[in-house]
Amino acid sequence: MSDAILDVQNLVGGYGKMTILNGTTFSVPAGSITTVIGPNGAGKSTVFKAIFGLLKLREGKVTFKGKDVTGLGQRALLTAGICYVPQGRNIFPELTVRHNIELGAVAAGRDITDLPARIEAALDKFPVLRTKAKQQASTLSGGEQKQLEIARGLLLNPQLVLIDEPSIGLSPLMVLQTFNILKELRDHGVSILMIEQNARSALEISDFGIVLELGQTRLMDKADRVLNDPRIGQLFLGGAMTETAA
Amino acid sequence: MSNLLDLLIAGLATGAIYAIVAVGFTLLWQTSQTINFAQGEFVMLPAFLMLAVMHAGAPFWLAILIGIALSLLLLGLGFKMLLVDPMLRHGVLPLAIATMALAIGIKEAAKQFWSAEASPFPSIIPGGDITIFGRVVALQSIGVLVLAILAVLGLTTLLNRTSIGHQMQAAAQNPTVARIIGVPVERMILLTFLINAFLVALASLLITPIYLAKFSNGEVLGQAAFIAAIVGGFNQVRGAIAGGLLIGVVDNLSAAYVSTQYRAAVPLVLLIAIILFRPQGMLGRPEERTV
Amino acid sequence: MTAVLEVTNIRKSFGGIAAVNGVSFDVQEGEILGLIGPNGCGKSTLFNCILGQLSPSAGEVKVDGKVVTGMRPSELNGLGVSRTFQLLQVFPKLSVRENLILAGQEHQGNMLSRLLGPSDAGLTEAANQMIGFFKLDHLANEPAGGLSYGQQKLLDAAMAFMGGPRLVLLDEPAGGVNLTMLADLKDRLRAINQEKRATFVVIEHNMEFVMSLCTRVMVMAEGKVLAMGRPDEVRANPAVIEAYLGH
Amino acid sequence: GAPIKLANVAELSGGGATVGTNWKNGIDLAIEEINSKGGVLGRKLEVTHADSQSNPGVARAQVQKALDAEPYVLLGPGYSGSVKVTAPLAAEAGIAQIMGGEAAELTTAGNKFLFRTSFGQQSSMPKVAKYINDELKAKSVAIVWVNNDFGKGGRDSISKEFAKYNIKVAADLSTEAGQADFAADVSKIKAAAPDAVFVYVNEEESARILKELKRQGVTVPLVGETTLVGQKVVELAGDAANGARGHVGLTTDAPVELIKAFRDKFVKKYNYVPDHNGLKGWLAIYMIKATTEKMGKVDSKGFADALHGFTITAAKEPGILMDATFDANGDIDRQGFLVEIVEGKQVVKQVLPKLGN
Amino acid sequence: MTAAKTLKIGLGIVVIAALIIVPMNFNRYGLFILSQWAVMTIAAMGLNLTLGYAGQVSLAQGAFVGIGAYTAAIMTSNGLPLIGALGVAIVLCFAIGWILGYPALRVQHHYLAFVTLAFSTLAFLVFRNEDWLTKGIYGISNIPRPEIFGYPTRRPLPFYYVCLGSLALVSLAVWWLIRSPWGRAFIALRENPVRALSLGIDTRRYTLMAFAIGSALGGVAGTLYAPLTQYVDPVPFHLSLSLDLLMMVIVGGSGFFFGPFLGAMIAVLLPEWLRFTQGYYLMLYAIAVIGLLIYSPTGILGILDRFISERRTKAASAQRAVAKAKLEVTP
Ligand SMILES: Nc1ncnc2c1ncn2[C@@H]1O[C@H](COP(=O)(O)OP(=O)(O)OP(=O)(O)O)[C@@H](O)[C@H]1O
Ligand SMILES: Nc1ncnc2c1ncn2[C@@H]1O[C@H](COP(=O)(O)OP(=O)(O)OP(=O)(O)O)[C@@H](O)[C@H]1O
Ligand SMILES: [Mg+2]
Ligand SMILES: [Mg+2]
Repeated sequence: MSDAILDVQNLVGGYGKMTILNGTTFSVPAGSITTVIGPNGAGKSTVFKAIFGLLKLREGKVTFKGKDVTGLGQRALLTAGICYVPQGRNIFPELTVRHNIELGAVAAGRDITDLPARIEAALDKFPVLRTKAKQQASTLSGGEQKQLEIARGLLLNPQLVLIDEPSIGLSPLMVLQTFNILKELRDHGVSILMIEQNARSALEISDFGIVLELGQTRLMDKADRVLNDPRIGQLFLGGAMTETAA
Repeated sequence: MSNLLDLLIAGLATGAIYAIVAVGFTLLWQTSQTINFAQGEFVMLPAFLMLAVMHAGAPFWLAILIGIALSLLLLGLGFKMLLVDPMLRHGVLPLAIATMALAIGIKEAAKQFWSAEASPFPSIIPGGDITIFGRVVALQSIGVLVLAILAVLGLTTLLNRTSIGHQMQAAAQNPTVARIIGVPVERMILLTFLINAFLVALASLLITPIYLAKFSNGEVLGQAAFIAAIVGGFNQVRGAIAGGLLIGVVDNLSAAYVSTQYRAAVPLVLLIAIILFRPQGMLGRPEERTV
Repeated sequence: MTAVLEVTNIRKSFGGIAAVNGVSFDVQEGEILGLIGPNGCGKSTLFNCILGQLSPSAGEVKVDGKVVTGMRPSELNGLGVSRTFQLLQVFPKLSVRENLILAGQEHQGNMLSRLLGPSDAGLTEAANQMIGFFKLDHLANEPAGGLSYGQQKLLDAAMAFMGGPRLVLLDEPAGGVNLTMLADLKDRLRAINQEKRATFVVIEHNMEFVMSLCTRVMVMAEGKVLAMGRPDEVRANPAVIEAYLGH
Repeated sequence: GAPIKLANVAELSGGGATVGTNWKNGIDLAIEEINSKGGVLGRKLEVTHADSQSNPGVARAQVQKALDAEPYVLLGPGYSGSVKVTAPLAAEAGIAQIMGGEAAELTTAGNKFLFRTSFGQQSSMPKVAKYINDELKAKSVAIVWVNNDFGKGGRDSISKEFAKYNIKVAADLSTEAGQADFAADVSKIKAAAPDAVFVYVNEEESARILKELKRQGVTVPLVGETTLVGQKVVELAGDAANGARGHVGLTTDAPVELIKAFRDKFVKKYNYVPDHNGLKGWLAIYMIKATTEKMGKVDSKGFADALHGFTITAAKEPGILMDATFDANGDIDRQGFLVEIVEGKQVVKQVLPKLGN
Repeated sequence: MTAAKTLKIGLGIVVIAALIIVPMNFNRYGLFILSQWAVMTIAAMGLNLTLGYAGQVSLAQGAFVGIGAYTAAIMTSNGLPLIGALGVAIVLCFAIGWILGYPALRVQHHYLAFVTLAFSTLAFLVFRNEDWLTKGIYGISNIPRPEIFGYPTRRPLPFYYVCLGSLALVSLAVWWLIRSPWGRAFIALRENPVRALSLGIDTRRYTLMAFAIGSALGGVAGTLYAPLTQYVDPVPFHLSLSLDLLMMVIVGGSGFFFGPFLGAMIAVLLPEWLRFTQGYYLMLYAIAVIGLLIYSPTGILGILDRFISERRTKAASAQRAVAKAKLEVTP
């Protein structure tokens, strides 16, 4: 337990009167990549929202580095070292690409002195953003917008990255590249909690896997064990696909 | 020909007044995606606050300071907490309607607690005229124009060149995401409305000597400014200047050369053409890509 | 076989930069054409030009031999062409079932008969079947805005089939969809393809999905066609590996 | 005895709020004074005020409500349009209506229950036209009027009179209530080069147009009505008002002691100088008082008859301020004045006597 | 479900019966106000169609009421029957509304608000300036009230029934319209026009239809307004009427069938109830409207809607619980 950077205990909550999380419990070992998989509508994104203070919980506790962070504001969580890249499209359409990225650092206020350097580094990781830095963000293609979001999310050098389905809309090459970035972050000691439907590729680079269903943790284990569990494969990894894909 | 020049100058003078009120519309849109139909009343009210303070015996300068402070408190903080907070999430219309009701409320209150009569209001700019190129121009008009230009320059710099400005725009364009990346959305919105409250207090100070303090001033002003903001470009603060001046000038020219009876309509019809031709307004930015 | 869709030399530029730069291809009846390419290479823009959402700077589009360039999307849909979008595009306040009925209703009768006829345009049954297939039963009466990302994506795809289309253009139907569900989706597409002789063009970044579903694959890069061929050919093409697949 | 119930329906909000508020304040002031002196025939007066929002539809509803409560006399409204829509209701109920409208046609329709508190335009405009013709010897005149029922009525009446004198209308300029910018209108006047300008707009707009006329250097005589030469205009326009002249039927600036006293009372209570609508409201109440005392009883049905052809003298009823006679149509006849603004002060140039006595 | 349905129907019958019976011993004022409520409800229903369902902002609904009112005033004071005026008004407003819809194909939101605002101003100026047709600022007085099947409606009560009957007919028609596929297409227009277009929904035609039908209902309201007040002048049809109607739609609950009924009630009746506060009544009215919107930004029916959807999510929650229970026994 002591090596868990994030610990989620018995979360209960949902939208309005509807309960989505039914006592979700898991933990994220420090310095690992942990991937959450599960059917559509299992409550994966909802868990992330709950961790990041965007959903009022009825019960449960979220602990980050041993400290209770349940219900903290986003600014506090960001300064504590957690960042969150949500699912879907999350840009400021009428600002330029560069300004969009810059905004990733506002939570730190004036503490960041090397902002220009960090932005340069981000643009190096995602070169397409550099060529479009002065364009309005709404003109980016779907995949480019996702890259923008990831770059923005990493600007604060977080200790824990919550990232919700980064691969949606990214080309295979970009998925590889993004996963490489995540691996690199892990190698520098950053912990990553990721949701992926592109589960095979994700689990391959992960240390741990979590299976979530109906708002509950069905399984938490080493990533390769999850990947090779025949029942999990049948139920959640599209068992049939493996044959045709080969 | 000389006649035309007179009309142009007069039109610019009136246009400057519209412009300074219109700035508020564009500011609120760009930084909170709200429309305040009580903007005209917001400009009407601070003058009454200042008059009330003067009535209580304070000197003019003190009345101005207290007026601005009250305006920040009522039209900035109060407005934000009471109306904007509960309604912002629900889109433009509920708040727009609430501000229509607010406009009625402010107007009636001014009438009830002050009077239905117009009252003269002292000017911080000397009341005289100056002659430029042989034309007589009221100093007050020049003051209004200068303030309008300064406000637009200042706000444009703030919004486009500073981090605070970007945060304000981010909070408006996508509040949830703004929150996620740590923008203090609440504070940004408050700042927006405080700036607006400060602006209307200044505008009130400059316009009221020309318009006289009267409870109904807001109607004409608010409507003209709303139109000016749209024609200029709703999503760009600088559009307010262009729109305001254009309306002022077109209004005068059409009254002189087309019809006084249809004076109110001629500019509108002309401007519809502009809007249909350039749906984003003269200086506005096209709205985002949709697919 | 006849070409359902013929695209000739389509160009589209934004402020001088060509997003689509002279793309030509055709799709035969009953084909499932995959469309892949790096981010920002112009796939979605190409779709939008074909479907009248954007007007192309140059080029021509034919559906069933008829020139449709410049037609509005609704007219094209009337000709049996339907689509999905890359970003979620459902009607958030309508229920799942209402979304589906809406998607099919313009293909029932005419304006007047729709006004005077039954409220559901006779589509409740068809909508329920679609709901059953996509496993959205428990959500049928929920507003679509409250669905999870993957569920909305499925609904979006389901909507494209409600009108009984001849030609369907799907922009990343698999993004965010659970793998098990995805296998079902693939079967469904195949079934519709074979039973209804419907033709597909599918943009997708999920290679397993594309390679196992499509009969032909077209690769775009920087607004142009880079390669076109059978899935295995394309997959082995070094230029494609370089630009798109990586190693 | 039980209080006498009156009902007032007036423009307390909307475009006519200034008109209606003055009227209401005048009424309240008069009633307060009368009641403090024991009321009418020993009974107190009591009034209910209803707001027509300056909208004829609302006025109709409120008058209906007022009539349902069977008042002694109905007061208001001030806008001629609202009077037109409500007068048939009062007539049907047989209740006298004392109103503020000035449109000529109100009293020509044969309504036996409608009474004015001021000159209708049909009696004031001939005097102005005569002055322009006889004294100013103008051959062409520019007319500036506010485009509502008040302004349009005045413009129509005076145009008719000008036609009689063969005076040419050099420019016919409609303006909007609340208009702030008169540059275009004044430049049109300049272009038309008339011998005189007739200005028929509300006080605030009068002040603004006077300033603009001065700025653009128009020097021909400016003639108007109460709304051009009132104290309010002088206060707002400053020296731009100098030289403006006009016919004043009813003004708080009239050189009459009783009127000055009224004005002082009003200012003391409400803190501002009333316009003629304040006077009208006041007079309406004293008309009721005088008529009722003449009848010797509170008789709603007989009221209209008693007021027709009745002359109220200031000697007997000081509240009426100046002698006034009401004819069979409900029109009022009274002394009038021609005044000019000289160095910020109204100077009476001519006293226009009552028509019939 | 069926219990709820019978309750609803029962409630409906009670309300309708009350609307017919209770006013029988109202005085003229009460009847006038109620008639006004019915007329404004019709106009607001039109706007609710355009704005609430189809999502097209219009600040011109008051102008259409004006066009209807003037049509009725001019025709009936020239001896033509009101029913004829009604027909002319509907056709006229439908056609003008259709044309006014064209800008909506190019611009949206505040730009559309501006275009319709301009139209509203223009209409007012035409009413005021074209003396030969409208008698200008003096207005048209002594507008007769109609005979219905040879039965005169000059008295307030019969005319109230005319207004109420018209409201009933209009309600039925609108109810049919919005539950037809057209209604769904209107909502699609509001929620996501881009997607709607790709589903074959001719957004152009539906936009124009939404404007035209909404405007025609404004015209219907106008043809009743003229004989109700028996006097028509330009002032009531100023922009402020359009704004009032907008307020009714939003306050009642935009996009809800019964929204306009409640909104018109608030806008017409509430100020009347508050009149006892004299000079403060409009202020209090404004505060009440603001308070209501603060409490429920989606309007009065938004409160009800919240309640209903809460019950619905409870049901959905139960379904989930069942699924979960299954899951726990199967593994
Ligand atoms: N805003 C919302 N309002 C109401 N219900 C919601 C909302 N968002 C999600 N839900 C419901 O909560 C459940 C879980 O949603 P969530 O987004 O967490 O799923 P998920 O596991 O992330 O699925 P996916 O893989 O499709 O993204 C779904 O059944 C969905 O219907
Ligand atoms: N409205 C616009 N203004 C300017 N540039 C645009 C606009 N729309 C698209 N672009 C540019 O055109 C290019 C092609 O975009 P498109 O969306 O077609 O890419 P895509 O192939 O679909 O990419 P992805 O796989 O990421 O979805 C991108 O570089 C994008 O930035
Ligand atoms: Mg999700
Ligand atoms: Mg794309």
